[in-house]
Amino acid sequence: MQSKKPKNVFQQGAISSDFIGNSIFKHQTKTSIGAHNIFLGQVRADVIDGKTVSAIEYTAYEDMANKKFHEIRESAFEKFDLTCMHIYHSLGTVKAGEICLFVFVSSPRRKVVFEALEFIVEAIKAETPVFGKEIFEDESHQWKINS
Amino acid sequence: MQSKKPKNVFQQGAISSDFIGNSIFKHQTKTSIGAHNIFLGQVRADVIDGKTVSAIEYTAYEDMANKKFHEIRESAFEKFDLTCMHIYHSLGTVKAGEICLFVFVSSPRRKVVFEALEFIVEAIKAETPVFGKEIFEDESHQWKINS
Amino acid sequence: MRINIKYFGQIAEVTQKEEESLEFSGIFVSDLLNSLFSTYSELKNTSFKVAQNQELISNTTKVTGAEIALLPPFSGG
Amino acid sequence: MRINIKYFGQIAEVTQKEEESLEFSGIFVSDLLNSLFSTYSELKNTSFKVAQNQELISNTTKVTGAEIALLPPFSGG
Repeated sequence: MQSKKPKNVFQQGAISSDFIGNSIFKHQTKTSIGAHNIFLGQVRADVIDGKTVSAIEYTAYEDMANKKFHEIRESAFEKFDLTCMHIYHSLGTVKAGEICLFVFVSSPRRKVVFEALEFIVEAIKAETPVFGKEIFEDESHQWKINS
Repeated sequence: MQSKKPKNVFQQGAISSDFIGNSIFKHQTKTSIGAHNIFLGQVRADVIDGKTVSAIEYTAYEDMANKKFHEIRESAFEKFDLTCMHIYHSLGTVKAGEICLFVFVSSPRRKVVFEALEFIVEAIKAETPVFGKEIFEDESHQWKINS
Repeated sequence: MRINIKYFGQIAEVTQKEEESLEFSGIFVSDLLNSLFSTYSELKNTSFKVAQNQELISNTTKVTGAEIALLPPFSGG
Repeated sequence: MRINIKYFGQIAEVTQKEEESLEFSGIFVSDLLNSLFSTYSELKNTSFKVAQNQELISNTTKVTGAEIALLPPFSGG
């Protein structure tokens, strides 16, 4: 599953639960896998100064982000004994309750997937130029900052 | 989502990707959640002394196991700021490539789900009386031991 | 004292049954195990833990419960 | 030197555009920023990093590249 060319990690709008279920299904032919670990980022309806977030609108410096996603991918394969790894991130509007990030790692052994998934998610948060605009119910907005 | 009475964690046969996708879908109404983390155990077609594992047949001391799963659940809710937690384990025959364990934790924040998921999966492996019989293609078998 | 004994996994292969009801006149878990070893000699070479009323116990625990289980190494997940 | 500058997120709100092409006669990133600060004074109060040809660089880096981007704090995921 390891490739040398950056893939496009982005998809327009929310990532559906069907897409995730189908992605899990596709791994059932890979019988060397013993453990999968999946991280899903979901948009929270945070209340800030009395206003509720209804959606996040994502933009990205796409070429640089895809390059960074690729670097993260390559270094994860180098550090950890992974069989498969998939990353998907939303662009555009993702409503509260919907999924905006899907990271999926698989390995023969479980210890590896725990370490690898956390490494990858933290690297995505820190290193990929993706920008979230939190849209409130009254259509005002603020720029999201990762903590 | 926290309950005081042990639930039945077991389901007969493999856990399907549809079931997992649907479980993810049901969490999209919970808009305080920001992060999900999912562990899936998949049956490996290990080759042992030239013979390939074609399935694992699971049995359990069901009452004790459900009680232990419940204790693990209670202690995870006490240790970690979790919104939701679900555990499903197969009984009976699960073929190589199919899923036998599904652990799903959700929280407002991501750091919590990483810690909680690993805690729960390790506790399940160590503390629940579940027994896997590895069936080879020639119908001979050996008893699985967790590493 | 009448006790119910359950066998699981590899242990049930040795005993060739999944449970049985036994009359027990000893005090400790170790007494019960000696009695089982004389019936099922292969049990001596098999690794297992003992649960009483669904809690793991040691060989020096008193047998009080209605339900004893012999549990081979756990291998869930 | 003609350079292409891209603005993202909160930065694009300040500049009111997503990219522009500029003639640049300085040497370092800091020279370029000073020139941008004089056009978009609010940029001075806004947090951002600078990328040149898709790699993050510092204020003392020489401007060599065709593509410069001003990136506000990352908030993916």
